Order: sequence, then structure tokens, then C-alpha cells
Amino acid sequence: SAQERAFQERIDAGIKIEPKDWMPEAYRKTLIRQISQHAHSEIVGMLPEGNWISRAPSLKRKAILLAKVQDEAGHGLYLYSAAETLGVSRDQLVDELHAGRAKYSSIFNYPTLTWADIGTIGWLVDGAAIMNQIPLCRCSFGPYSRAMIRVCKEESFHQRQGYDLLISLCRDGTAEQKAMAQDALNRWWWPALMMFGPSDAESVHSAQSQAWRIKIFSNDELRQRFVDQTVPQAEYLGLTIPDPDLKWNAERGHYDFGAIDWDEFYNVLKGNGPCNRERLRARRQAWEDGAWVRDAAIAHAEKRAARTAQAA
Amino acid sequence: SAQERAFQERIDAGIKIEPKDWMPEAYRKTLIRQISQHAHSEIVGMLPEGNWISRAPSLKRKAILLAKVQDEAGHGLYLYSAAETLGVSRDQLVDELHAGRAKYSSIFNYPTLTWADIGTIGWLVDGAAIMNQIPLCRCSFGPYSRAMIRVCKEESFHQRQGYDLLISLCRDGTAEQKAMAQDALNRWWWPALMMFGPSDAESVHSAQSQAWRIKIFSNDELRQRFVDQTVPQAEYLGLTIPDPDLKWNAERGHYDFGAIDWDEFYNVLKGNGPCNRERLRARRQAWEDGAWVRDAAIAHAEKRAARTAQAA
Amino acid sequence: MSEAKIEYLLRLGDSALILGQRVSEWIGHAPIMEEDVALANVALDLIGQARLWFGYAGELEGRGRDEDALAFLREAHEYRNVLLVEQPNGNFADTLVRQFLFDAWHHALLEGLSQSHDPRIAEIAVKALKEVTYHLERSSDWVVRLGDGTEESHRKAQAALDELWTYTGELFAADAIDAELVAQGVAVDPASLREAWLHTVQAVCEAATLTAPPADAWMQSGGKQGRHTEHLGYILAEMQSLPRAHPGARW
Amino acid sequence: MSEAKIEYLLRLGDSALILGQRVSEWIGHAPIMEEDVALANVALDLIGQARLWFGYAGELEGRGRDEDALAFLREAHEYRNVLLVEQPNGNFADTLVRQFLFDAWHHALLEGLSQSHDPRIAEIAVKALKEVTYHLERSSDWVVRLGDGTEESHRKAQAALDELWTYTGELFAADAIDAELVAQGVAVDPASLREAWLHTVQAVCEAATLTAPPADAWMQSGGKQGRHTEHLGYILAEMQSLPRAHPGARW
Repeated sequence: SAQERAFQERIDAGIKIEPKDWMPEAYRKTLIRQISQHAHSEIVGMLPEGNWISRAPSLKRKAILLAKVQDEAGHGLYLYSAAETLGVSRDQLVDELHAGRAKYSSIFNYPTLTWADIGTIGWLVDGAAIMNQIPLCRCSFGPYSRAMIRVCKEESFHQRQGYDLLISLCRDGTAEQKAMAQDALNRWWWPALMMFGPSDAESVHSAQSQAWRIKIFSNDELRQRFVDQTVPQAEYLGLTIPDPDLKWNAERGHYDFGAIDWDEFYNVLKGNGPCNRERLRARRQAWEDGAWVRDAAIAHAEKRAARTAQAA
Repeated sequence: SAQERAFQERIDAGIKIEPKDWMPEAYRKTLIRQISQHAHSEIVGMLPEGNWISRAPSLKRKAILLAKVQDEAGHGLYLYSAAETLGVSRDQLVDELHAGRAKYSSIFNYPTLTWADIGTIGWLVDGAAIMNQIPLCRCSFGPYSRAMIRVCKEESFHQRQGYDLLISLCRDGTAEQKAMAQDALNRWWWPALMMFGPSDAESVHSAQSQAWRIKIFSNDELRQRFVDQTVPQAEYLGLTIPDPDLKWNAERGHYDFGAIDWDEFYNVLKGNGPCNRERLRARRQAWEDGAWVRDAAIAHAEKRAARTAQAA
Repeated sequence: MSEAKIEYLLRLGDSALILGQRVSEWIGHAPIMEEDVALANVALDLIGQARLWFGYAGELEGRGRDEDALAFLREAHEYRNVLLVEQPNGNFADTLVRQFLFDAWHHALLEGLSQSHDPRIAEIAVKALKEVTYHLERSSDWVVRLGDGTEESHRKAQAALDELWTYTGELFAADAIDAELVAQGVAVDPASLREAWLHTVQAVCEAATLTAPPADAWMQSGGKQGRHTEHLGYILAEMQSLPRAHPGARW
Repeated sequence: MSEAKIEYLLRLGDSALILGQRVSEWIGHAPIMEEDVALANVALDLIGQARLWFGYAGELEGRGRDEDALAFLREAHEYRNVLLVEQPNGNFADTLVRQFLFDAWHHALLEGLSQSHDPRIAEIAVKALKEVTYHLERSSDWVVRLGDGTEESHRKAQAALDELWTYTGELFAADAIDAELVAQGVAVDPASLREAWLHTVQAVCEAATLTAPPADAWMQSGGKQGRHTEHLGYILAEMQSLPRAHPGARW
């Protein structure tokens, strides 16, 4: 239709789409799915890291971790707000999550087993997230693009903090601390690579999303970029990436790396990851246990409004 | 009455009263109160010690502590059974406890703050309990007397184990371990002395109970015996009893000791001890949370009985 | 002299740290997402304050104990926090009533300490007071909201108040440490804070339709002297597990 | 050779210890007083078994690590227990279903090990088997009682079974350690226990009117290799707190 053509022309011209603008229903739906999935990931992502707040081994690290998890809650909040501009409420989106119908990043279905996992999540998981998200700062939908700018700024800070934590363990630490870091890398490396999604050959929706500029680069491009960036960082830490096929390919100007076990990926996606049930249960429980608090807040606001009205 | 006289004569002759024998209502009531209070003490007493099972510092000590707490549950069970022979049910007695109408030994309203408390409870609290209970092995009511024989045997074992724990801390341990033991003695000494009850001058019911032979010695006699026994044990450990007035009185052939703060005693009795609310809450919670389990056990037994009846 | 001051600083630091630790247990599990942010914020402030008090205590002590040695290598009986802050989180009302009772005291205390003759203490107090002003505002609001919310929230808030009241007595009880430092103009007399505290508490309770228990109720004490409830041992076992398992390591 | 055996002994000891630790959390809080006694009994047996396995492991290792060094001075990733035993106690059904699934396996395993070519292993297994025969009887009875009790207890027992099932797969999965020791006639092939286990489980489920989840459901694994769930770290933090805080002390 003419409307659709005009819409695509605006996008092609690099003009942002704003909530009040006309947009194709599929664009709206795709964005709601993508933004809310991202919001859910921030919220569920508080859990694996939150698991170590009480056991952080120094007060400075405890404060850094607390601040990081706080930022994640904050990111969740902006992202839900961005999604709300598309005509859906936060409560609806959260219901979808709790009902198990909405997705969140599968990476949060892995457990945080040692303190080194906290550094590794910052380094690899935030690193991969930023790699995915930086292009989205230029995406076509205004509120999403603006949320991404803010999120990316904070996440690159988190990534540096995570890497700094690992420097303490690997370069300044004891043999046990370094072993802890290597073990964490062994467990998180492949899941981090999977964060970029299935390889382009398998990926659905990609072409349309790229045309709409809500996806800028392909999964495989981003994954390659991530590997290229991360390998020298691992070397600096003195850690070995758990991939025997990893090597520099001078011809391509990139690192070659081994085949990803997509069976594992789909399995975790299906709910069989080590922590899928626990993560969802923790979020549902927080929601259910908090019902009376939310009810009280509403009841009090109503009483107060009624009193104000009466006084007026 | 003639019945009452005959009853008293049997007691004076050292013949045991058995449940089917006639007995004055006041005797029955006093015994129910005394035995159930003792049973409740065993059950509530599991809590302060149970608090350290998960943190016992060696596997051997963990096993010893577990076995001890298990014995306490067992003692509670015999004692409730002894009380039940007097025509009251365990559930009724437990209801009284949960409603806050029945007493249990006030000593269990103090917290167990360090591992040394576990040794100190064995040494002092079990020590005082045995001192109170050994005479009751000869009490006039058969079931109670028999229960006491069994209980005392196990408790003197517990006392030795508690003292042995303290030997490890005080004679074989580090300065920190010994300090831990001294701190525990400082906190438990006076409450242990209070376990013998108010001084004879203040004590109610004593004369009648002594005539009935359900109380054999006076509170002050037992307390003195306890102090005399315990002081040399403390010396062997190298610990200082927190009583500046404590000293050997050659004339009396006993240790003199300082005045007891009965205000504290009555305060804890009234519910103001450090843990009164928590102890009762823990027991109530166990009971309430367990209701569905008890219901299930009954329902299953009924189904099974019905099936057996049908098959017959 | 310095010894009393170190002890006093540990009391300040320990209360802040333990409450911060308790509050941070909520993160990821709050009843409203905005509260995940707010609770983290309060926890962060408190842990930041603990670091400042510990830093100063360690310097005065001069035995090379830094903030982490003080936080992670002391046992329960060496901790000097008030009993109130180690009480379990319970439900959201328990947590917010605990916070409110503490904040109202903490605010009055820091106001006093910002006039301390010890310039370092005054400086830390001024910084902390800004944060705690917000804490008190927030916890007061929540107590009012819960107390004057639904029947259920009212019941829970009242139960929390009744339960925690017994731990408020020691906030105002001076001992020799306090006396020595008050005489030097370094510390605030705890007893002097009581009126302001009670005033705040009563005003908020009134707005919340809650009944404050009698001011002369039986009070527990001992935290400032290192005699705690059974909860603190568990808090420390978890909090200290990693540094204890790796003696001498740096993180 | 000895290294594989040490590893194998740690697996046996760690599973017993961690389950014993979990079960002992109930003491004083059981739904029926008789169960305080019974739960303590099971915990005691398991901790006793752990001591025997650790004692032998320490001797073979010959580095002076006794049962306590093995229990209290290893970190989570060095623990070799199966994931099933570290799962939280939950409600009484969760605890008893966990116990039953473990007992049915433990019983079959110990039966096999009582034929081990290693006489020390055989001896310990014979002793443990007597205890575990009672454990299995008791946990089976409870599963039947709860499953075929009230609607509520049935629902809870079924939920526990569904929840814990995913941790039963690794009980039967052999790795290189198992293979090496099976070849020597020292250990039992885990896969060989599966049929007997499934038979027990199905019989008890039937009597309990419970539905066992599909045998080919997705299974978690990793415990035997030291990759645990997030729970183990907390168990160890608490359990080890005292020896960790007093390095070198004896108790």
C-alpha cells in the first residue's frame, strides 16, 4: 500500500518512526516481541548475578555488583516503557513471561556457580549483548533506539567491570582463583556464542527485520566480530578458550572457530537448561508474593485520592 | 478420706502408683503439668541445639549432636506417653504449648550463638537437668519414674559429650576457641542456676509435691549440689565462673555463690527472653506446616483399613 | 581513647553493612520492579557508608585491617551492629517496617554526628545524612501505604511493628563507649535521640493507622556489645564464605 | 588407578554427606515428632557412611586429608555428589520423594558394591546396605502414604516427582571413572542399576497412585563431575563456616 511504501521510504531515509506515527501491524508486533524479550532478559538476568550479591568477596565488588543488578532492573523498566509506547502494558508483557509464553535470553538459564562467573558474565555476556545492541542504537523505532543508547552506555561499563574482576583473578590472583576463571570461561564460552542466535542460514524473520532496520547486522557477522574481539582479551588474561578449532585465519582476517552445538541451544530454549524452571519460578514467586503489596499501594492511592477530592 | 490416706500410705511405703490405680485429682493434675512441661522442654530444646547441626565443625561432632537432638525428640515422645497414661492426649498437651498456656524450661529461650554453646548446654544444662531428674527416677508415679530412668541414662551421656567438646576447645584448642568457651560459660551460667527454680522460700507447691514423692529434694539443695559439682569441672577447663562471690566455704563444706537475678528469671518466664517468641513460632510453624502431612497419613490409613475390610 | 572511637565506628559500620546485606537479599525478588531499583539503592548507600566507617576505623586501629578485613574476617561476637538490622527480611512489610524504625533513628543519629568534633566523622555523617534522608522518606511512605492500604497490608504492617519493636530499645541505650565519646564531643548521646525518633515514629504510625507498641515495653539488647540473635551467624557464614575459603587472596 | 578410586569414593561420600546435611535441616521442624526421630536417624546413617567413604579416600590419597579435611575444606566444584541430593528440602513431599528416588538407587548400588573386589568397599557397602534397606522402606511407605493420601498430598507428591525427575538421569550415567573401576571389578556399572531402580520406582508409584514421568525425559547432569546447581554453594558456605573461620583448629 501507499502507506507502507511511505513508511519504508522514511526508514530508508533514516527518519525515526515514533509511536504516534502510522506503522504496519507486523512492524509493531515484531518490535513488541523484540523489545519485550529484551526487557524480560534484563529482569530474569538479575537472578543469576543476584545469586552472588550476598557472597561478593569484597565490599567494593559487592557494591559494583549491586549497582550492576540495579542497572539491569532499570534497563528492564525503560525497555518495558519503550514497548508500552506500542500499545501494550507492562503487566500484559510480564504475564506472558510468567505464563512461559514469552522468551528471554537463554543465557540466563545457566547457573552462576562461582564468583568468577560474575566476571565472566560481565565480560562475555554483556560483551555479546553490547555487540548485539550497539547497532540497535540506530534502529528505526525512536523509543527503542533511545533506550538502546542509554542501555549500551551502562553495559559497556559493566563489561569493563567484569573484565576487571577477571584481571584480579587471573593476573593478580592465586592459582585457585585463576582456575576458577578458566572453569567459568569453559562453561560460558559456548552459551555466549549462542547469544547471537542461529546461524544466518537458519534464522527466520531476518530479511524483513533488516529492511525495517530493527536488525542491522546478521547473527553470523556479529558472532564473528565478538570472537575477534574476545580472543585477544582471553589471551591477556592467560585463559584458554575451550575450542580446539579456534585459530587465526590470516586470509579471512578473522578467527576461525569450531561448530556450535545447536542441539544444546534448542534444548535450553525448549526449557531444558539447568535453570529454566528455577528462573521462571523465582520471577513468578516474586510476583505472586508481591500481589498484596501492589494491592495495598493501589488501595492507598485510591484512599488518598478520595480524601483529596473530598477536601476540594 | 480413707482413699487418700491409703494412697499416701502406699507412697510412704515406696510402692509405685500405676495409671489404673486410684489417685487424688490434684496428684493427677500436678503430674500432668510436671510431665508435660518436661516433655515440652525436650521438644522445644531441640531448637537451640538443632541450630548448630548444619554448622557442626567436624563430622564426628555433627553425628554426636544429631544423635543428641534425636534423643531429645525421643525423650519428648516417652514423656508424652507417660502423661497420656494419666488420661490426656499428646495433641491436647501440644495444643496447650502452642497456645502459650503450657510452660517449658526457660533455658531454651536463650540463643545458641557459638559452637561452644553446644558444649556448654551439654555440660551445664544437661548437668542441671540430670541433677533435677535423677531423684525423679524414684518418684511415686510408675510411668514417670521409668521414663526418668531411661532419660537420665541418655542425658548423662550427653553431659559427658558436652564436657568433652569443651575439653577440645579449652585444653586442646586455640586461644579463640577457649575464649569462645568462656563467653559461652558467661552467658549460660546464671540461666543454668535458675533451672532449679525459685529459692525454697518462694517456691509454691513444694511441700505437697514432696509428700507425694514427685519432688524429692528442694530447689536450693539441688542448686547447691550442682554448683559444688560444676566448679571443679570449670577449673579443669581453665574457665572462670562469672560470679565474683563464688568461693569455697570450708565450714559449710559447700561453695558459696552470688545472688541470682530473679527479675531476669521471671522476665524470661513472662515471655521476654531473647528467643521466647521464636521458639514458640518455630514449633507452631512446624505443626501448621505439617497439618497436610498428618492429614494424608490418616487418610491413607483409613483407605487401607477400608480396603482390608472390603477384602475380608 | 582511640579504642572507644574504633569501637564506635564499628558499631556504625556494622549496622550499615548488615542492613545493606539484608536488604540486598531482595534484589530480583521485589514485589514491584521499581522496588528492585529502590532496594538496591538503599543497600548500595548502606554498604557505601559501611566502607567509609570501616576505612576510618581501620586507619585509627593502625593494624593494617582494611574495610574488607573488618567486614569479612570478624566473627559474630566481634560484630557490633544493633539487633534490629539482623532480623530476617520476612515479608515486604517486615522489611519496610524494619527499615523505617532504623531510618528514623539513623537520620537523627547522623544529624547529631554531622556536628561531631571529629571532622572525619562529621564529614561522613554529612554525606550519609543526604542518603538517609531519602531512605527515611521512602520507608515512611511505604509504612503509610501498607498501614493505610488494604486490610491484609495493615495486618502485616502492624504485626511487623509489634514484632520488631523489642529491638528498638538498644538504639537509645548508652554504654561506657558512648559516654566516653559523648564527653569528648565526638559521639551523640543515644538517649538524646529518643524523643525525635519517637516523634517521627508516632507521626508515621498515625498517618498509617498503625498503633506503636508501648514505649516502655520490654526491650532486647546486646548487639552493640557483640551479643546477637541467632540470625547473625548465618548472615556472616554466607557473606564471608569466599574470603574465608581463600585466606589471603585479593579479589 | 588409585586416583579413579579416590574420585569414586568421594562421589559416594559426597552424596551421602550432602543428603545427610539436607535431611538434618528438618530436625526440630518435622510435621510429626516421630519424624524428627526418623529424619535424624536417616541423616545420622548417611553422615556415618560419608565418614567411612571419606576415611578410605583419605587413606588412599595419602596426603594427610582426613574425613574433616575432605568435608570442610573442599569447594563446590570439588564436590562430587549427584545433583539430586543438593536440591532444597521444599515441603515434606519434596524431601521424601527426593529421599525415595535416592534410596531406590542407593540400595541397588550398595547391593552391587557389597560384591566389590575391593574388600574395604564391600565391607562398607554391606554395613550401609542394612541402613539403606530401612531408608528405602521408610521413604517408599511415605511416598505411598502421601500419593494415596489426600488430594493435597497427592498433588504435592506428584509435583515433587515431576520436579526432581530430571536429576535422576545422572544416577545411571557412567563416565571414564566408572568404566575404569567397573573393569577392575571395584565399582558397579551405573547403567546396570537402572532397571532395578525403575522397577522399584514404578511399583511404588503405582501403589501411590502417582505417575512417574517418562523415562526418556530430559535429564540434568554434572554433579559427579563437579558441575553443580546453584544450591550447593550455599550448603557448603553454611556447613564449612566454622572450620573455614578457624584454619587449623581442631574441634
